[in-house]
Amino acid sequence: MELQAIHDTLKAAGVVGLLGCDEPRPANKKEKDPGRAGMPFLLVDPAEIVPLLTACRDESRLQFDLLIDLTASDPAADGDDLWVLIQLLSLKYRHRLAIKAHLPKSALSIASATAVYRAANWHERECSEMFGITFEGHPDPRKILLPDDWKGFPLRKDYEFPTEYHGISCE
Amino acid sequence: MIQEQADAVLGHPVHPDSNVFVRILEWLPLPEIIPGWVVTFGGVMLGMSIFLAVMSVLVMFCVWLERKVSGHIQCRTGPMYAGGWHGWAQSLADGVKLLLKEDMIPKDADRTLFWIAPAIVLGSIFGAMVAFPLSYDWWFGRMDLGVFAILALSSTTTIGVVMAGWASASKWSLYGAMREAAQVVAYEIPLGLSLLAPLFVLGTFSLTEASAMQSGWFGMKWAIFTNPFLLPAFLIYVVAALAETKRAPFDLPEAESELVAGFMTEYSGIRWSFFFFEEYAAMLLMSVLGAFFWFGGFESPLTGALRASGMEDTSLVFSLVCFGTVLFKGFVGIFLMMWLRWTLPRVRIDQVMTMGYKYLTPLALFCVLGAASWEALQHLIFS
Amino acid sequence: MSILHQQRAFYGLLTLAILTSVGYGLVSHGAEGMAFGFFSSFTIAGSLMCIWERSVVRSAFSLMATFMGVAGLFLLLGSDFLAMAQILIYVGGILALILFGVMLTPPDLGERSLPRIGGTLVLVLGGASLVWKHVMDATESLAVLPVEELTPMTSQDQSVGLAFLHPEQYVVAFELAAFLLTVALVAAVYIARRRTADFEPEEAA
Amino acid sequence: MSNSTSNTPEKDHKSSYRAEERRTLSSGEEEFFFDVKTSDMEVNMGPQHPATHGVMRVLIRCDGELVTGSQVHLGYLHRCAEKIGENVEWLQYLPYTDRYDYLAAMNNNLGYSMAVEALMPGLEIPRRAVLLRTINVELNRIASHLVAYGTYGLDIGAITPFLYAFREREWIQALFEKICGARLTYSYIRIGGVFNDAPPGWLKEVGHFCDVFEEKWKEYRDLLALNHIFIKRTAHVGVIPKDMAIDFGLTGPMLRGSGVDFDLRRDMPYMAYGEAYEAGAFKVPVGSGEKGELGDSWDRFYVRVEEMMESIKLVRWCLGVIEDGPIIGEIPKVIKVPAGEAYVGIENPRGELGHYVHSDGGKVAVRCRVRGPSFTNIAVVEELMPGTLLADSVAIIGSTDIVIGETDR
Repeated sequence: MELQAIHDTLKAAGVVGLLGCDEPRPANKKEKDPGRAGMPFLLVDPAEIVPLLTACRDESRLQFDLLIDLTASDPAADGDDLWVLIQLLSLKYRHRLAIKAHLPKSALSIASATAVYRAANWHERECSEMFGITFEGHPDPRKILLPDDWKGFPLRKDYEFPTEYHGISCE
Repeated sequence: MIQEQADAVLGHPVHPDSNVFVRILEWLPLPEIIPGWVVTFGGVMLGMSIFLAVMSVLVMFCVWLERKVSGHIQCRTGPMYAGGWHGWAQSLADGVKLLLKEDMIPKDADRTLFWIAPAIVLGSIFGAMVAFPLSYDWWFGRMDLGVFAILALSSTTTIGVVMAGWASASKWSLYGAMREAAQVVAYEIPLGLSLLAPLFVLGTFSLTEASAMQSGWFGMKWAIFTNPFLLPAFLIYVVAALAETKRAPFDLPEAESELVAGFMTEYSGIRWSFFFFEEYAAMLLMSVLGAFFWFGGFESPLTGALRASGMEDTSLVFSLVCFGTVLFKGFVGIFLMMWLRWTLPRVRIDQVMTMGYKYLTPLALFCVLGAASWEALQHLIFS
Repeated sequence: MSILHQQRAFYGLLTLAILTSVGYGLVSHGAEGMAFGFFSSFTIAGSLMCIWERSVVRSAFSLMATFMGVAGLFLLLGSDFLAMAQILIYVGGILALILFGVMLTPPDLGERSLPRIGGTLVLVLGGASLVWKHVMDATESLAVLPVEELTPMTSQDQSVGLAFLHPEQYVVAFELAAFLLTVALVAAVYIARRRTADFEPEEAA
Repeated sequence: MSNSTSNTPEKDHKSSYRAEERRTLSSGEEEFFFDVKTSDMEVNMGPQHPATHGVMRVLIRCDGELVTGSQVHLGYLHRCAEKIGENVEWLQYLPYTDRYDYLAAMNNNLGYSMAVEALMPGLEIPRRAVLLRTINVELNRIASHLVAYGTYGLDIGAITPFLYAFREREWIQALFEKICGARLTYSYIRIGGVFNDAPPGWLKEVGHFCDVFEEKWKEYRDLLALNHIFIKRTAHVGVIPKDMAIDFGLTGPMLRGSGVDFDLRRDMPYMAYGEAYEAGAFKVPVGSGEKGELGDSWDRFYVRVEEMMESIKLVRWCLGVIEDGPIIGEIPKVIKVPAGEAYVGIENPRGELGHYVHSDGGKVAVRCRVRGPSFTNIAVVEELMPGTLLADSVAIIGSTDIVIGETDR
């Protein structure tokens, strides 16, 4: 199923929090738009992420059984934008869904998806330590790849590389 | 009774009243002034060193053989360079390397026990090997109760292994030690019971007598051919012996993928090699024991032919042939054990326990009963 | 006096006692005396260590010295069968089981505060004098009947077996013991068996 | 130890462990049992341990041999691949992709190249390049599964199959060396195609390899996968039911071992796979619970063993249709990727390898996310371990076939 159709199906099922589709578009020289290549994303409201994922999983015409990936992206150091990205996959209908939710850097908090997909557990732990996002209701909010005492969030664009770690210089 | 019977079969007493030490001392031109106890003490020491040397060479050969066998099974060549011909000196070179390596003791280890454990392991297994006769004429320690002594002394290695595992202050070592204790205690029963079957047939604990009882049919009157219950008993013996010697598929105490190296995780250098010495010595022990009680011991068509040509049992050539025969049979057993090791995966601890207690022990009892009944039946029919 | 020093003093005294008895045996009765001194003092030293050691596991290990020493004494008396039975049953079986049970208990060092310096000295000195007295007694008895003149017990397996099966010797006791052990074994299995009916299988939950 | 000698039938030993746990936990009813309760022991398996296949640490809580709990600790091999992706040029990042799943570097190259190509709408990949990519990726899948086969044998205690498997892997590496000069980290598949054409006679040798391997494969299957002890050790161990596998987001052989018939190569085809599947070149092996129950370690293992054979058939098919032609599309020396974002997932030997790339039209990526299959697959281990024996926990970790370079990236 294409993204627009998925969007419509969700809308028909009465799911709230849908903010539209982010489709690729060709470059338009008149409006000085460089265009956007790649794949379409579904834009959603981060506050409604859990009911939305539940609907994606349970809706009989969608059946996204697998949460493939959950991560975030920080496009610019000076901006206030941070995007949470979720990839879903349906085993039955063999389609994918890419979800984007915008979070402002000033309030990095989103509900945990672990209750819907247990696969989200480790992905959220990684996302949390790398971007500083708090996942509300996560059962095990420890760091996963980084040491427990690591300072800062390495995958953020405004991350400053440490000059020393436990007295060991890394310059 | 059996002794007389065996003597009658061979035409001479099976226990000539002299051992290798005494022979050597008689042969040496010693002045009369030396007091008797010095001679005895010196004889024992000399004999012990000869014994240790012979057994160490045999064990080193086993190590080399293991590497060659595993190499060829795995489409490799194994050691090829040390010493020239097919890497014959590889074990020697390894030994030198291990001697020169640093001997580390973990900080939290119980130093005394850590130090004693390999000695107990090695001492008990070599103690058990003393019970082996080299031929009808040569032996190191006179044992009427050969099998009994071997079983008793080789069971002491467990204590050494448990000691090593506990003293290392490592949890993996402790696991290895516990597994060893559980496994050996479980398999001593089927091992002893499966040995009982040929003991009933041959009627003796002594290895020399057992061999003498099988000298007939031109050296082919092996126990295994005389009683149908001895074949299953032998199969049980093979399994139990593998478990006793901690060889794959029963190498749980040192299961390298689970417990790193089990009870010898923290050992290094020559002390570590002592455990390997024990393993190969135990393999030799078990194989030769099997050869004595199922496959004729010293007897083979070759000894049959020599005897037919009128050669004395006490002559040097005959003794050498006996020694060679029993070693050959032992090494066939060792090769079998190696073959199994490089083919089979490892079993799990509960499967080991289940097999030992639930299947092998009753089966071994059945074999003992069957073998004894068969003998009694034969006795009733033919006499 | 720290624990380490106590330990050193104890083992030093023990080694001295062993060496003394071995040396005395050697001087008075030659090789046999030496062997006797060695085995007997080893037996006593093992039992002393068993009392002295603060760690339960080390105590258990020291029992091995005792058992082996006793086995050696049997060997010295020309009784191979008893010696081997001693090793097989006590060292290979009972000691292994004791270790198995003891090893998983936590090391409680404070609990075993029995051996203090005074008690220790008494024990060690008493032990040493005991060793001494044993050596004296035994060597005297050996002197009465030297080992060479003992009738060698050939084929003990048969004599032991016959004794067990002979109607006028131990056959009743032997059979009774065997019966008792079988009953005990069956009862143990009955008590320890797992009652699968007591809890439902997982699928039902 | 009393736990080990259970008199329940061996085939449901796992459920009997579970039942026992519940029995000790529910203190309400007084049960009649004589199990001696010993103190629990916490054991560190790893970071340096033969069973963890790299520098991973598993903290195991044990009651004797019985595992009562476990916790996986990662990060010992974390090399910041995603951060590096934001700092090097598009093509410069390609060698870093070799390093995450170092046993299947070709597949990683392909995943990254395809993700970047998804951002370049006009780019067309020549057919010869597509087929060369497919051949190499499938050969690398065989090589990777051979390692999985060998090391799993090693975990279970069989050492010899490991050396046999590595002998065949060596041959594949020699083939790769001939085509790209590297034996482990290839960087062979580039954005837009492949960088080097097959040398003369190479395709023929690949065909020869297929012939030989087909014979050997039968031997290997009989030697390890159908060995009685091996089946006893792995069947009924670490059972992942279908819904659990889906819930944990497992992919690849882990998912198929649980009986879910899903393979990206067939169901969301890329490269030459759609065409090959229609031509009947390969099937998708799925676990069936043949020796134990559905989703146990043996099933997962056997799916990998069967996949090797399917890969051979795929390579054969590609060899049949490959013809001469260009090997790389029209791409400039310094690649400029149009603005946009894309997520592309491909079927790696261990599951779905996903790349999310975000470009703002510049020389470097804004975000380069790698979704490694091992990272997700290992998460299920914590769940499987309680109630098994220590030796089983090794079998379970081995059956997930993880590569630590990929979990930590």
